Amino acid sequence: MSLQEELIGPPPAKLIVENVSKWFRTTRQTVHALDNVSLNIGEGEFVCLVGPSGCGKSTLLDIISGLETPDEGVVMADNEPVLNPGRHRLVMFQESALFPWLDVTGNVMFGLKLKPGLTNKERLEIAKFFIQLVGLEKFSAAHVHELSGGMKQRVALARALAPNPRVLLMDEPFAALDALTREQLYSDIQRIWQKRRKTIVFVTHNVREAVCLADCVILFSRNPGRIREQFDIRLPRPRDINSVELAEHSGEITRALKGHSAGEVSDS
Amino acid sequence: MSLQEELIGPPPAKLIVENVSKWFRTTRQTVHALDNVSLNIGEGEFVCLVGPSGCGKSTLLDIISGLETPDEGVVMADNEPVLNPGRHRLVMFQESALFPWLDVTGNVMFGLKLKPGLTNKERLEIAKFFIQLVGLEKFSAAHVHELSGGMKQRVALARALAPNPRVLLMDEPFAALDALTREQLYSDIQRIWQKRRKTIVFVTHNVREAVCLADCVILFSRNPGRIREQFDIRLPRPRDINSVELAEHSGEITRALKGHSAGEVSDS
Amino acid sequence: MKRTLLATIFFLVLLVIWSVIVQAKIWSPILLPSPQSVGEYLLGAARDGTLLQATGVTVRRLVVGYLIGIAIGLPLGLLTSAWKFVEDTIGVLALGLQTLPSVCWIPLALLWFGQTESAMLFVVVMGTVWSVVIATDTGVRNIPPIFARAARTMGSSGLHKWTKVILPASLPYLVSGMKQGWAFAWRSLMAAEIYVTILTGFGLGHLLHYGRELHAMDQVIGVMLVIVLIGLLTDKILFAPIERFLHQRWGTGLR
Amino acid sequence: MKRTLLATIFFLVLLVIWSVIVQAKIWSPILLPSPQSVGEYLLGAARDGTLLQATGVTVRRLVVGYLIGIAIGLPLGLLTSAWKFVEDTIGVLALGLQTLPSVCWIPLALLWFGQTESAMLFVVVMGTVWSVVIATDTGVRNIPPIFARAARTMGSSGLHKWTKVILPASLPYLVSGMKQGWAFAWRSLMAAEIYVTILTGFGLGHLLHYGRELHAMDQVIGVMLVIVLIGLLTDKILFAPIERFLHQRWGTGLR
Amino acid sequence: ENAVLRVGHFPNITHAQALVAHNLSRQGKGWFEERLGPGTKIEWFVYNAGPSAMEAIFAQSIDLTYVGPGPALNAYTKSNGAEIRLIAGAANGGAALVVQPDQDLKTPADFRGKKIATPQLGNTQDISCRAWLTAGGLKITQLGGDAQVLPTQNPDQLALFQQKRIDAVWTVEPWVSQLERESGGKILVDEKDVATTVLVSSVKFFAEHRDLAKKFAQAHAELTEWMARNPEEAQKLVRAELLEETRSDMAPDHIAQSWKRIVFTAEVPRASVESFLQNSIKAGFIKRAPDLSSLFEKP
Ligand SMILES: Nc1ncnc2c1ncn2[C@@H]1O[C@H](COP(=O)(O)OP(=O)(O)OP(=O)(O)O)[C@@H](O)[C@H]1O
Ligand SMILES: Nc1ncnc2c1ncn2[C@@H]1O[C@H](COP(=O)(O)OP(=O)(O)OP(=O)(O)O)[C@@H](O)[C@H]1O
Ligand SMILES: [Mg+2]
Ligand SMILES: [Mg+2]
Repeated sequence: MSLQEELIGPPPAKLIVENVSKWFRTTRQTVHALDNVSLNIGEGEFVCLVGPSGCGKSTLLDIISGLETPDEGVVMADNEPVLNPGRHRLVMFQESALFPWLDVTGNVMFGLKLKPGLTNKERLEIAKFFIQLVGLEKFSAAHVHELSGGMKQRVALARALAPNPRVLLMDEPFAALDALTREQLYSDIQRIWQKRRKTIVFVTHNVREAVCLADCVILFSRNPGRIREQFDIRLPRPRDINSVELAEHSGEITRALKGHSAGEVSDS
Repeated sequence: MSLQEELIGPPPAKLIVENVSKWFRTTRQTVHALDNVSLNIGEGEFVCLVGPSGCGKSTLLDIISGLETPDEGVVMADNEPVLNPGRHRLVMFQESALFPWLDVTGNVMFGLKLKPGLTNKERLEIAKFFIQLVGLEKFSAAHVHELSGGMKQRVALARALAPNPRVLLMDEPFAALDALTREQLYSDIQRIWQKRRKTIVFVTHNVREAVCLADCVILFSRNPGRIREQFDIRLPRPRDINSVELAEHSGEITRALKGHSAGEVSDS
Repeated sequence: MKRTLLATIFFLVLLVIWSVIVQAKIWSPILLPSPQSVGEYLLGAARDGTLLQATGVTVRRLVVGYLIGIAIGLPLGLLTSAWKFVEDTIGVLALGLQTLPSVCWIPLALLWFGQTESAMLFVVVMGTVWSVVIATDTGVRNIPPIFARAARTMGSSGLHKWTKVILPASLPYLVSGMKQGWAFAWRSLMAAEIYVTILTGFGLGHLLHYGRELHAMDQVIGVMLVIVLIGLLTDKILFAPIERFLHQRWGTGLR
Repeated sequence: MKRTLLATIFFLVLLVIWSVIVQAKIWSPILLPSPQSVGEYLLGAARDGTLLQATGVTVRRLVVGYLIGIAIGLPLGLLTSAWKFVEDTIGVLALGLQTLPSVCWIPLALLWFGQTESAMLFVVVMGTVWSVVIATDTGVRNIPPIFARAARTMGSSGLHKWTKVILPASLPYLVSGMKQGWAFAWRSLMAAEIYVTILTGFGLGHLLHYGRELHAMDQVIGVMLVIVLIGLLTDKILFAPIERFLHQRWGTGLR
Repeated sequence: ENAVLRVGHFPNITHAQALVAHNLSRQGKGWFEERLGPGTKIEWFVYNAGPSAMEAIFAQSIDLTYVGPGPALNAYTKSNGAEIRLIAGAANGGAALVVQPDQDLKTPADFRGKKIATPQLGNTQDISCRAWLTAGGLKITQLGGDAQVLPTQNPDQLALFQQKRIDAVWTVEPWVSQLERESGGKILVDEKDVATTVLVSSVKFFAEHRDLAKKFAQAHAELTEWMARNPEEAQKLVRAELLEETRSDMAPDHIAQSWKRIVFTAEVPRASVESFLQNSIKAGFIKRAPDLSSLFEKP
């Protein structure tokens, strides 16, 4: 398999989240993190989750990945219930979660090594490609603690993209990046995703980013975490984040966001 | 001292960064993190640092705080060279850096307990005030690992604000927060800062945020980290992040950012 | 429930294997007594007070010696991790002395303290303190530096930094070091009780030693069981709750 | 340079204090020999080969016993941290048995292996393995869970997860546990050499024991110095580089 | 005069005098206390091996102790006669060579290639064993030779003997009896007149309280005689004291059986110690013959 073929990869998966609820119980309090959340994500669809801090977005990703089990409801991937995490549903965490015992290349190679059907040479080639994509080829042998915050996030991004999973769950992957690097990555990544489509669930606080990337933006509210509203974005791709249409859509969503949660920030 | 008086606090400090250079040397490579950076920050001035990922912003904050020593140049606070970190120059780090052995209140109290001239009751009162400010009063007894990413950042923010230092060095303090919480905090914090002025150096990737808060936005470039351009923002306060004037300024800075670094992301 | 049951079955199976080996008479009953005879010994010794008294004496010495060991070792370990000079002197000493068997300290103990409880404590402390020093030192060195950095910018330094930041941050390491220190203390005390005979108390080490001398293997195995039991109880009462607390606080310990 | 100098001065001062105490004749010279006589013993024993040979024998046993202890203890520790059933059985055994003094294992060793090298190894292994089990278990439990979570979503599970994630993530703990295990191995071996006399090799433990039996305190202290020296060398050669490597990788160990 | 004497001994049947006296002290009928004059107090210390007892003498923790002649001679040699004096004998005999019942071992020559356990390298039985084998024409070195002399702790000998991992044991009571009782060992050599226990004093005590040392030695001799006349009562006291000191019971018939092989005597065992010294030198454990002239002191 050449790098070219590898870029096409396996087909994306269909995800169904059915009536999922989740409570976190500690001795002090019980947090109702998710309340009856249902989602239907088609094959190759790109879904963005947007919502106030602490509304359960990360928790939902954990549940979809299989890392956490919901207290109620189920998650189905390709009509199979999700019971365990696996390499077909890869998570890019909110914290960079890089392995300090590996260098940058080692971190990016980690998931690749678990992917069958590749020679080690191909793996190295793919790793190099993605390290270059995130602009870190000069730091390919650096230790994790020597990287700046944004660099760590880019390594985590490369690590998540490299194994080309069928489902990608990304938790604020661009939060620590400057606008420029971000825009560069939007276009690079859109290009790649057009070639090898996958199902993506993406958490962000940047509504423009959501509109630029997603087929569907889902708005969460908090206490308990619930789906408030859903926006289908039917703009042609590739999209330019600075375009007027995009700004219109994002304005609409921002208004919805503010309308819903107006009282929440001050009262919580 | 009542909470009211405490809100006024000690006078802000003047910061001078003179020809600071910094190299990180490892066995593999040498990174020229900062090259001959000079800054002159007046008492009570609010300065924003903006620049591409890995350009040395966090390193500069470390040097100003006294945590790192520059390889060349000096940093002067109130005409005294900075040799060690101290409670008058408080840093809010890019990672949340909360103490896992303390709960939320304990973390916010940490810096307060090191501040002389307060009774424990006053300290607790101040801590409560800031925990409420960041909207976490329901989680005041929660452990750090039970918080969501944005909640951790808000606790770190409260911890940094509570002791009311003369200089506050903040590294992307709002990166993990949703737009709404963020806007709420902009106005709350601007209100507080108007009462008890302090010198602030603030790193952000959000140019609008920079324009909304700063007296002066400093644009960095990378490889090595250098100051490229400086923008004075003379808009009246309090500023509304959605205002047209603000958008104009931020457009100008964004253009400068893109112009300067156009080739950088792809070539690096 | 199921866990307890499985574990109980496991230990019952061990007991049965033991019985079967004894029944099979591969080894003379003097060398390998039956579970029953060990049980009888334990019952008898418990009834006439020997066991309780010996356990009391030993545990008292152990606790005192261990606490002294920690009271000395912990600060020393902090010092070695903080100052290069202490690291190069006390730290080097600790590294060398921790491998010394307890028996080496006995002549010195006799010389300095005569035949007193202090001599015994000295041996236990010497057997414990160096390993505590090293565990503390290692623990402190493995703290993520961000904690100390954050604390320093908030004005924490000197004693405050050490007690409020470095020490709690290294707690997960320290507890693991303390557990090993506890084992060292036990083993040193057993050696001390065998070699330093004093009249102020007859401990489990003596029981073990004389049981062996007189080929009372039921006594030897009985005392071993008591030692094992005390080890387990200490863990359940002392260390496990601390670890559970830390895991809860840190959010670790889950799989 | 300055560090070495200061440390050298410190140890010279210790030597001088020792000399002064001996000169003052507070204690019988049989119990506290002078540095000179210890030096003479060491020189003599080094020249006639006794010391070298005994050191060789002991170090060989130590290394073999220690490696076996780790080879058994490390996987067991991983198992106890992974499976509740193993935790409730082997884990509980390890907690109890780690406090048992080495002397308890000697009857069993002799019963099973007779007076052979294997008996000696058995004692060393039993003295080491339980503490390694516990150190590994504690280390694994203290890993930040995010590492395992990240690995699992990338498809790592089973053996791969354990060898490529859990093990390296707990390395800072494991190394600290291994250091303590090394001390346990030494102390157990000394006990074994004192209690199990065999003719296949005369080790440092025997030298120590017979030195004490024959009131040759110069020999006892000489051998103690050799043990301390070996402890230091092991640290410098084996553990310190590993720790330095880990600190570099993790970005820890700075103050 | 309120003198306090600090006396050491082992919880071992070969230290029977001390066990008896210690038990009487416990009952408030102290043998030595009565004979050393009113107000005298005896503090008893228990050791489990010679070196510890001798260290206690060196550290001036005790004044007098019952101990084997081997450690006493070692201590004397090491200190060039400056620390201890041998003031009385206590027990002879009790040591024996026990062989496997099913092996035809009769003369030293039969031991070629065999394994013989002794309690400690260079102790009384170890030296006797080496001397006996050498006298019988075998070549014995410290770590090998024609037969293997294996120093093995007393408690471990029984197990190894039962498993037939060793062919013979040269040891002392109560282990000799135990080997006989538990695994049918046969006695081949019985050392009736070799000293097993002696009474030694620290030089400091001897010089400063010669009168007390003298009275103590006398009382010790009287006690020895009393034990010869009342063996049953003595054995009872020994058993009670052993139980007190070790919290482990020793069967009365085991004590009686051991008792038969031991000769309790206050006679200074000069000849035995001297021959032990000669054998030690021959076996290479003592490099230079010390001057024994001041070891034996009659207070
Ligand atoms: N391990 C846990 N224990 C207890 N409570 C938890 C735990 N993890 C999350 N929570 C709680 O669940 C709620 C949702 O958390 P989650 O991390 O999903 O939020 P989020 O939407 O990702 O927020 P953010 O945008 O700040 O990252 C929060 O109130 C948080 O305190
Ligand atoms: N401890 C270190 N060892 C080696 N190199 C380092 C270290 N800390 C920072 N660097 C390097 O210095 C450069 C600047 O890092 P810094 O963290 O200051 O960047 P930054 O401007 O804060 O970036 P970001 O926006 O991504 O946080 C980077 O190239 C980084 O790799
Ligand atoms: Mg989150
Ligand atoms: Mg940074």
